[in-house]
Amino acid sequence: MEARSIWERMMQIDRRILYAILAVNIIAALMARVAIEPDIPPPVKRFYDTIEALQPGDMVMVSSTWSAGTLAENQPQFEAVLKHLMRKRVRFTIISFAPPARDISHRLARRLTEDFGYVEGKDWAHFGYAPDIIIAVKGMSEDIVQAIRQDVRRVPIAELEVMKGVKSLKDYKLVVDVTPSDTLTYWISYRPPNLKILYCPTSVMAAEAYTFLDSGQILGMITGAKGAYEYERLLGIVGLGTRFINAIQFSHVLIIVFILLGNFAMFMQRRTSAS
Amino acid sequence: MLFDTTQLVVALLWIAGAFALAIALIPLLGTLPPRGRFALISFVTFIAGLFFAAEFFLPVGEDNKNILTDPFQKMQGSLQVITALSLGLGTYGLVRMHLRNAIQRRPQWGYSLVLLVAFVVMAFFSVWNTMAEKGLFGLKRTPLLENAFTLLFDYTLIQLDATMFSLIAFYIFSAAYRAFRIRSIEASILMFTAMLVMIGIVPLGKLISDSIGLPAVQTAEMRTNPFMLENILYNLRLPQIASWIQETLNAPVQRAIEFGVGIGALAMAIRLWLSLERGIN
Amino acid sequence: MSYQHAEDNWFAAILIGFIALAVLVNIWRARRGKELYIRRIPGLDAIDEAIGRSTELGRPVTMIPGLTAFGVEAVQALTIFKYITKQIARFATPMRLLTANATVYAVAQEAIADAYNEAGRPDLYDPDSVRFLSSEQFAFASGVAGLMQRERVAANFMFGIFYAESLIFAETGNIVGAVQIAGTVSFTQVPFFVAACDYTIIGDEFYATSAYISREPVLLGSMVGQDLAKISFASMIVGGSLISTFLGTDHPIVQLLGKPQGWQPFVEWLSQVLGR
Amino acid sequence: MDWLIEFLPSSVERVNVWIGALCTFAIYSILYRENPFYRFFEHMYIGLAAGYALGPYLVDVLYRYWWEPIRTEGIWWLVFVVPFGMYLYFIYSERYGWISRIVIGALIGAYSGLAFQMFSSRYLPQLHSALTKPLWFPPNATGEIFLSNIFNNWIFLIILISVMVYFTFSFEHRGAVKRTAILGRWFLMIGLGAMFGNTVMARMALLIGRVYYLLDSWLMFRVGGG
Repeated sequence: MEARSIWERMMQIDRRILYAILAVNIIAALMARVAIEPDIPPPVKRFYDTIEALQPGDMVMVSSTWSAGTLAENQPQFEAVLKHLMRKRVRFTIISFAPPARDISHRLARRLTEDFGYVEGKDWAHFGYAPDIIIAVKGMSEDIVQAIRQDVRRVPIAELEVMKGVKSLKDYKLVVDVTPSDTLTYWISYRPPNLKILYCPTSVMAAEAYTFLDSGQILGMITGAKGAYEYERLLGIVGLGTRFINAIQFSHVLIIVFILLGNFAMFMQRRTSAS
Repeated sequence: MLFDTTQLVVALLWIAGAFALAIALIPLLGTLPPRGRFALISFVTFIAGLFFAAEFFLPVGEDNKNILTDPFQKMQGSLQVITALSLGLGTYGLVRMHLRNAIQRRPQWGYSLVLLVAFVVMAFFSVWNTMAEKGLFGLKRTPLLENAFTLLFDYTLIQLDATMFSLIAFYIFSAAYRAFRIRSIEASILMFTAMLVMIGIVPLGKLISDSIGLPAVQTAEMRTNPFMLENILYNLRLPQIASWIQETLNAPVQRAIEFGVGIGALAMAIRLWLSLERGIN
Repeated sequence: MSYQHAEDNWFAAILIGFIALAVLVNIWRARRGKELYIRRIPGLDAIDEAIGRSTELGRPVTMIPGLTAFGVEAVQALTIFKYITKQIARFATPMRLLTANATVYAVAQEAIADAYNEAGRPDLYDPDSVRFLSSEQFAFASGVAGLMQRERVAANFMFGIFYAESLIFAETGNIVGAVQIAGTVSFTQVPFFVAACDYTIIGDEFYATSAYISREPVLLGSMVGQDLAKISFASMIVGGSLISTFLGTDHPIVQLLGKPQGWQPFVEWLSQVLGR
Repeated sequence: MDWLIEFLPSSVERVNVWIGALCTFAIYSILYRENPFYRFFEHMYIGLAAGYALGPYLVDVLYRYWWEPIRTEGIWWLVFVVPFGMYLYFIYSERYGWISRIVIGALIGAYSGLAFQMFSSRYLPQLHSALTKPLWFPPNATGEIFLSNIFNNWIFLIILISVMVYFTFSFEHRGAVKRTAILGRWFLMIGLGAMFGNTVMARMALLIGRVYYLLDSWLMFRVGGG
């Protein structure tokens, strides 16, 4: 009788206790100061190598559509990618397909570029918010001045120094898609044929993207904040990914333990009630 | 300047005329019998689809364009305008419902009032902000706008948004303990794979594999001779297993799903385009 | 690696034309009264079993179309709910259908009333059994969870389009010990349904279930047409792999099958072969 | 003591951060139970989100794709888009409700028409990739191909075909086909398991981001790692 009540009580545990356990686990792991070296998965390595192969002055488009909701996943990716691009002295332009994403990415890029001596308009530019991704990608594939007209500060695109010798997306080497939503489909569908795509999705969308990695429709992928951590290790920097990784991995351990615990408790409860 | 003003007046006249036409057509449309209505809707649906389909299928010239490629941008723009209007429709429905709640003092009408106040204040600053960006009507960014927008957007809306999204983590955790059951073969395969992936993709997986002494790197010799003991041990490392699951086992599954979804979406597009779908039109 | 126009590889146009034809011809056949075959999927047995168990217990059954807006999926989810209602009407088991969309709510009321009529038990229809709880995701979820707990439901059917709120339904169902069957085309939620439900109807199976029950010609014809497309995809994959293996991965036939700019090499190769 | 002075909401920026923290706690209070505090912030959230959308979606879109082309490029036919688009708003009318379906029909039609390029660009390269996986060392091998690649190609083909077989419905599954389909469902579970693992990671990361905000911006603790 005694044993039975233990399993039963375990099953009926108040959900608020579970929530508290998770919160405490995350706070503790965030405060912990241990660092475990990652194993670099092939998609991250290919991502790194693709950017590493760029020449100074090459053009890269960063498509940044994330905002607050997925900040924890996309901001570490965005920062790591921008730092890598600037380290390679590559020119880049940013475009957003959601209004809040424009504000966040512009502010963040301004802050990051200062440290690398990048000047807005000369070394990089922000194209602002384009309400429709099909129009934007198809239009930019023909003529960027026509399709975008002004950058986010209302400077005409034609007057930007960074756009010298660049007419359309065909003159770009790469597009990096940092996104929490289905923007990849449109880049895949409407880009100029030879523009390569690198992908920074939230982890939710990562498993589905392996088919595109296999087919070569995307060349490399950074999976969420965890991928950003691996990327930061490749770059030898400390960023948000590094700060988050312990909390991520210990929450995984916690979940696995509790799945097993829940199943075990149910199993025991069934067995004792049967006997 | 004078020229610009005349042009503005002409544009406004055109728009007024278009509105007049749209309103004048309503009583006329009202006389249509149900059969005619369906025919009209199907016709419009078909023509709208035909344009985009033809742009894709028609042969192109040297410059990789056909006669529809240039109007495509404007058509897609119009589509976007209509989509924006339909989003406005959702907002209209929401405001209508809560306005009614508040006016009729239905239960919990106080919350409806909160919603309406938040809506009006935010809409005011958001529209002002967007117009100031474009320099429309001579509107400018003032400190009031900057401060109010920062407070409402950065420190309220964005925080609420991020928090709402993060709630799911708690629900997943509680479901993990109380709902995710290894009750069948398929659930076992799923949960087992999930656990391997969850541990294999984080640095802990590498740590565990290293600490039980599995080889950390794959040499060229191991690559050419897959049946070497070292190579087998190397492939048993958690990160390698997780990678292999995702790249070799998961990729074809996702591709099969993609093909199914893609073919299904194409079939659905054809049904909708030709107004064959039941219960929708 | 992308298609700007069909001319990039006319094979795209041919393939789309074939799929369109397969779908349209089969819809036409079905409408002409031809009995098209759709196999009975195992998910239906699972549904029947769950109905059986709930009637034994005599407790209510819940049906949840999730946040599905009114559209193709909502119509098909309602078809399945109607089927379930007809079955449980024979044993007078009470049911609750909970929606988060006003249009779906209105259509569902009609559908459920119909179901009771068709089962010959119009007296059992209670308008209050179809409810609109809230259009807000988590408010709806907590409303559903509350009801499931209060009424200790015996079976829970979730069909439609789902987002993160599905976790809350599935968890509550487990706590009250309900048999749970889910069916959805939202692949991101499928893993959680498989882990938390007794059976999950996945992706296209959802459409097939509804086509099997309703015998709706458009749906049936389309399913059969899509099958033809899938079979042609599979045979191209097997055939293409063999050609790749024996004749090389850049053989003109392989290039024709899907590679942008693959049309030209194929035409040249073909005229060479035919010319010889 | 210094920390406390910095922590308190004494400047505009600190007040903002405190409001952010308040919003976070208000939403999390639902985890304890449904309460008026949560409901207040929930309704505020919906109101703010709807209000915010008006600026970018209506002004940006209408200005950029409607007003600007009419004014600067003189594309007059565009003037008809908004008046006829407004037919959508008949949806609440008993008598003229059907008129809104004309506009909805145009939207549905357009998206159907766009599906063809999407289908070609998204799925055909995947089809091509699926059939360029040689099942033995091919005659034109460029670059190194190892036995493990061939092995993985076989696995890829088997899984792809069996999952596709599982999703066929127009013929009876029996015998070998049935066994293939069952195998297909099991393989499907592996893919779903990978999705499961990654989704859990994403959800946890979002929560971690929130906790990080509370610790870093609000409480001003320096968070570790590395």
